[in-house]
Amino acid sequence: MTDLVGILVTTVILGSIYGLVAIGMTLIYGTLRILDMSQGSMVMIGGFVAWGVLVSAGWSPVLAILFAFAATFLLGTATQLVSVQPLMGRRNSIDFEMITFITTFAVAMILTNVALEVFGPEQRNVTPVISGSVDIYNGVNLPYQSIAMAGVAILFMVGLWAFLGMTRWGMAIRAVAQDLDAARLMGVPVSKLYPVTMGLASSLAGIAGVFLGSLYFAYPSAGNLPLLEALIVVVFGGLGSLSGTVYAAYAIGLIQAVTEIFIGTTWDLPILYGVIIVVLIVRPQGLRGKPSEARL
Amino acid sequence: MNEPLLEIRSLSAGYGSATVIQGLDLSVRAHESAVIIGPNGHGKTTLLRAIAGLVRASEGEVRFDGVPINGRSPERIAASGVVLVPQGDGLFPEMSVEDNLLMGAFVSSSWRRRRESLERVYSLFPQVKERARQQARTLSGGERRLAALGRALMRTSKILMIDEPSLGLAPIAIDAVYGAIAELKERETTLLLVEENFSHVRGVADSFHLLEMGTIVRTGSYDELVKDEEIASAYLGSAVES
Amino acid sequence: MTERRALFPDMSPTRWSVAGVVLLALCLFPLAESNQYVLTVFVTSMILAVLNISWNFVLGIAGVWNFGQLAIYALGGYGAGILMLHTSLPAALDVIVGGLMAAAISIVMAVPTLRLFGIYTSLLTFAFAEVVQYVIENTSTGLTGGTFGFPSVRGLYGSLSPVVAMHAYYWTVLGIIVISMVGVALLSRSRLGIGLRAIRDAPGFAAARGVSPLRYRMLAFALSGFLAGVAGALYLSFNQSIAPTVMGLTAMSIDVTMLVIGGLGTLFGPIIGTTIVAVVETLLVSYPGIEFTVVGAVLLVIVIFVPGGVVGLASRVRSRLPTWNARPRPGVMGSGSSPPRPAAALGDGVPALHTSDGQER
Amino acid sequence: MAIDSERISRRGFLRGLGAAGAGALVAGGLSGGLAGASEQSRSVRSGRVFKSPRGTPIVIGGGVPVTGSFAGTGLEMRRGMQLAVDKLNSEGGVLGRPLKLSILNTETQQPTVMRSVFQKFVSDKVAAVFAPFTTYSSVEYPIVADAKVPTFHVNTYQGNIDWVKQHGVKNIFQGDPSQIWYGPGVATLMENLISSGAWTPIAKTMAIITSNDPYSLSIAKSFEATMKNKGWGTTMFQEFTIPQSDYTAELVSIRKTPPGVIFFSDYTPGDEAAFIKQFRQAPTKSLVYEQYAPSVPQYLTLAGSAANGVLWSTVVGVLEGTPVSKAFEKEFHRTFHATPGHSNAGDQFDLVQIWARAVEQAGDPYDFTAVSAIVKTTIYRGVCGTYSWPDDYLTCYPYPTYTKFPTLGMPHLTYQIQNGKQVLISPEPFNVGKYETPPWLA
Repeated sequence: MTDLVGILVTTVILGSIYGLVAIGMTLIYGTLRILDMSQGSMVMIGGFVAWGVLVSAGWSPVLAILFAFAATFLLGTATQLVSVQPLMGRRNSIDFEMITFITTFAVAMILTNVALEVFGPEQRNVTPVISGSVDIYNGVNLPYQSIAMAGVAILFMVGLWAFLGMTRWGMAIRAVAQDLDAARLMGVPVSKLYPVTMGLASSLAGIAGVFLGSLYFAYPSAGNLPLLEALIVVVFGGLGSLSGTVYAAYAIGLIQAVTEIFIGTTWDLPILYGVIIVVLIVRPQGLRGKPSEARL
Repeated sequence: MNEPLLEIRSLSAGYGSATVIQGLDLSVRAHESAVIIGPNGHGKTTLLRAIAGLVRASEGEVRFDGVPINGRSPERIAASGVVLVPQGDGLFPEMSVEDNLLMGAFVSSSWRRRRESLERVYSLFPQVKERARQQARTLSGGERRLAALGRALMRTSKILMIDEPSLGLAPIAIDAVYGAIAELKERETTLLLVEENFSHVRGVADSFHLLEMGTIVRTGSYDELVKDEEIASAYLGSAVES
Repeated sequence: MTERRALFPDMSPTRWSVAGVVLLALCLFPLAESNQYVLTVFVTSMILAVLNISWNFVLGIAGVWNFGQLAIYALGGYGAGILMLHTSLPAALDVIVGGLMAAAISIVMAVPTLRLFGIYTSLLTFAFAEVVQYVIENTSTGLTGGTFGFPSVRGLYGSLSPVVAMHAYYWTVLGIIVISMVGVALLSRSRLGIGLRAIRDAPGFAAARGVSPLRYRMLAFALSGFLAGVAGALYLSFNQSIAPTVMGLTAMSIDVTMLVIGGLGTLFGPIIGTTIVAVVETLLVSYPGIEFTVVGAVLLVIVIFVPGGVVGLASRVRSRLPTWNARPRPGVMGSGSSPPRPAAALGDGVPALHTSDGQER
Repeated sequence: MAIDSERISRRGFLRGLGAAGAGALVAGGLSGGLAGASEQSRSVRSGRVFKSPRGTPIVIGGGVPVTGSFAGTGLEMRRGMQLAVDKLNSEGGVLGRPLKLSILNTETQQPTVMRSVFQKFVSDKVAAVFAPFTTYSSVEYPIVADAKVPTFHVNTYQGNIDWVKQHGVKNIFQGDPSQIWYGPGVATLMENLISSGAWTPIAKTMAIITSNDPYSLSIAKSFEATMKNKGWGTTMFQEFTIPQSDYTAELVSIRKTPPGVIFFSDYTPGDEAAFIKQFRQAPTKSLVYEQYAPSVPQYLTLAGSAANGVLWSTVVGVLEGTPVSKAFEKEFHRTFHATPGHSNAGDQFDLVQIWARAVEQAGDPYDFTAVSAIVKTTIYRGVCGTYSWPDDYLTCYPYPTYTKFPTLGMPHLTYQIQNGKQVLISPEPFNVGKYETPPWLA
């Protein structure tokens, strides 16, 4: 029973973190057909912003989230303009995905190492947005921070869902993802929409970074692990499928929780990669993805 | 008033190094209903896509409403009142029919009036209204075509271009589609249609342009064109006999 | 001579003589240079060049976005190392067997990639590499040394004095580079090379012509895996050890940068790219931490502005006049502008990155 | 900006520029505060007058991880070396010549990187190599062994010193005891606690949680082996990859079968702080020992009151309250606006000075054989206690596990966190406090 509660709690927490980081990646892949390797760096930047706002300036967590949102939104937009926009002319090339994979990766390299120059390598402690914890069941302990994080993650996922489903620009993003030419015929200005989409997705990662920062600390390579985990989630969920990403996030959380409790934490990443290999072989399009097509 | 709404002069366009349209001239007056016919693969679709900005012209000029528009992005051309219903409808497959229609009103001037436009389209195409909540990919071919037409009507257009309205549809669906087109013509919408033969368009067209090998080879009314034996035998479909 | 021309279509007699002089200079270099650090940098970079030649073959020529090559490289090193430590076979044989083991694992990796394309291939192979790294790090049998790194081995030239061994490694690796370049040139002119490019550029057409993707791709992975494994075994030999850190994101980012800067899918790209990045890294060695920022920036600029890498740039400048008109103007958005198809010949500098799917109506 | 005049903090760098502009090259030096205004090429400290160093600089090489997962520790090392260099320069340099520190990045100590770094130091003809972390396979050692350049590391690994002994090398020094001493050290501590009646374990069992890097793993394994020999059992041996902040899984297992002692080995303060915080939510009656990370100042900030009662130890650490260590900590804080950690800043600070003394005695920094021979016979009391190299392994040995003489061994320091403070509880006579029963055991 303790095991079961432990698994459940771990699943919800891990799943929510993964969801928040991965959903931005899915949004970008669905819309622009690029696997944005700079998303991990956005998590890292979110962490440093949180450190600056909460620790250095001593301001409130709400401001930390707002600043992280703004900073990573701008940075994501800039990343698109620098590393993707100049390549859009090659969009029909089958290697477009690969080229942008490499350019966004280059951006990640630059961001990580600039952060190293600016902030230095040491881990910085980010004050938890909320402190304290609650004992749920027989020693299964849950910090309020984790509850808040899961709550905010779910809030943002629902918010994104509403935005994409109900607003003019949200619908435009989906339209572009499903049929670029048709969307342009509707008058959707893709040259503006793309940077904004990438900014939006990056800001989700940035907000995740605020919360992760207080768990994992802020340091230059803090984005590597979230990036790898997000990659696993988006592949598992099917590239470009938002609902798939959310299911996959919790499924991966569950697999990880079970692995940690019954096999050992060293093995959770290799086992996840193993799962991914199997998924890619058996069902290449992932949990909910459509073969060869990216649709939000 | 004497200047045509759409005027194309010695237009060349294609994909990469392959030129599909070469030195093409065409003009369409306001409230005119013009039809381009011609065999498959000779550049009809490319022409519409070039006008809409989806294909970049390598030479020549496209003037719309007196302004050169070639070189502009498709979204700017779309915002200036050029509406294209592309081949294969171009519906957003994972969106509901209603969301598809709403996307038709994306341009900000139309977005404000989206509710009225929606009502108008629904009254025009009751079948589309029945399917409003369904995902576009679940529709039948005829319903899809009507939805695409409906989506085109969500926006104030100065010219409505439709690429092969009858392509791949069952006869009964073709009738429905052309019924709708006839109604648009009634309302003095400027139309530019592309069809492979005369069979369905005879009743709705003011002028015909025959496109072969990437250029317009003949222009005239239906009667003028069918006088030519060669044209008649090549482009008169079975519908004429019946 | 005619035979050679067919192999290296770009090479004029002048170019051949330049290449000959460069090669000769490279051969004689260690005799003139006594600084062991400089020689270490050379040998280390040349081993990376061997790896990059092997990777370029599968990535640029076969067009399979394989991101697992570093794992194959590491496995070659570990395989050879285990043999050196636990058997008394001659070291040269260990290197070859290490290569063969890597080839075998590479073939295993090739099979699932057949059903996938594009980004999925890279994710699968990347996941594979991660699993390999974790297994090496966490294996409890003591065979790999875990995160401590592999126990020290004597290597190929363990019995020689350090200075002599350095020369021996230098010439060995240089020889392997020359052999593998000629091999790649031969292969890409062969049925295999043509078939691979056909599968890459026009899979449907290739299948219709009876080119079996399975056989061709497995062969490509086997050959490239063998070379990568040999490179790994050379790494192990030269450094007398190997550690799991030869794999992973950081190592991969440097190698990808080398390939892209040089020019993916070109014959000389891996060599030129490896040289450029190695020189940049060596120059920046006294400014630790900055090297990755610079490498990242160079990578970004090259991918965006010099799509064919340095080799592509060179050949484009040379052939600018005749082909200029055929090229659509770059940089404009619009699905209409389809990029040019790659020329079939290897070494002519037209990069694989330009491949078009040609799906226009 | 050349790396040898490197200041980690931006403020330090700017101040360095300002001081250079004023014509007094004293920034960051121990005398900086007092002599900042001096226009003469002299520095004044504690009433003593030092000549400013002249002539061509003596260059020493510092190979530290600037990037990668050890970069934080690498920063401590760099700062320790830099502080020593600044101190020596402000005191007149070495043999009257200025000392220069040249830093190279060892990343994650990959064989090829380490070999390149060592080759570069050798071909740059540095006077000494300070490479705190090296490979575990010793593949780069032959390079400095052949060149005979005095080399100092704190890799804390028996395999490395075995290599030195086997090859009869005279110039590669390990500035602390090997990891094998951790197990006996901690085991001895536990025995003392039990025999003195201060602690009665609820069971003769241990639960071990360790990160899977060599550093943590080797310590965890040596602890487990020593304890097994003494008849203890293992309820759990869990490895993980850093960073890990959620220990639900491990704690579920611990709470199922509460062990006598929990041994946690990792080097990131965050991980260990997170663990103790989560453990303290519903503690078992187990003694908690955490490895290394509590030595990093951040740990206390992160863990807060949850850390009270935690034991930890280090085979090399800055002693508490000695005059040299106080001065070191003060100067470190003044220069870098940070508190030094308990190990790597201090040991590098000491090792550079040990080498410099040997050079002064040898009279020539490039008489490597002489310098190394002098280092070998040196007994030096620095901020981390006594450094001595009694045998051919060229390693320091711990007190009290190896030598009974506190002045001959490097104290294996055990701390307990009491009321939010680090209290050195062992060994005598270095200790400043005594073991107290952790709150959750009371």
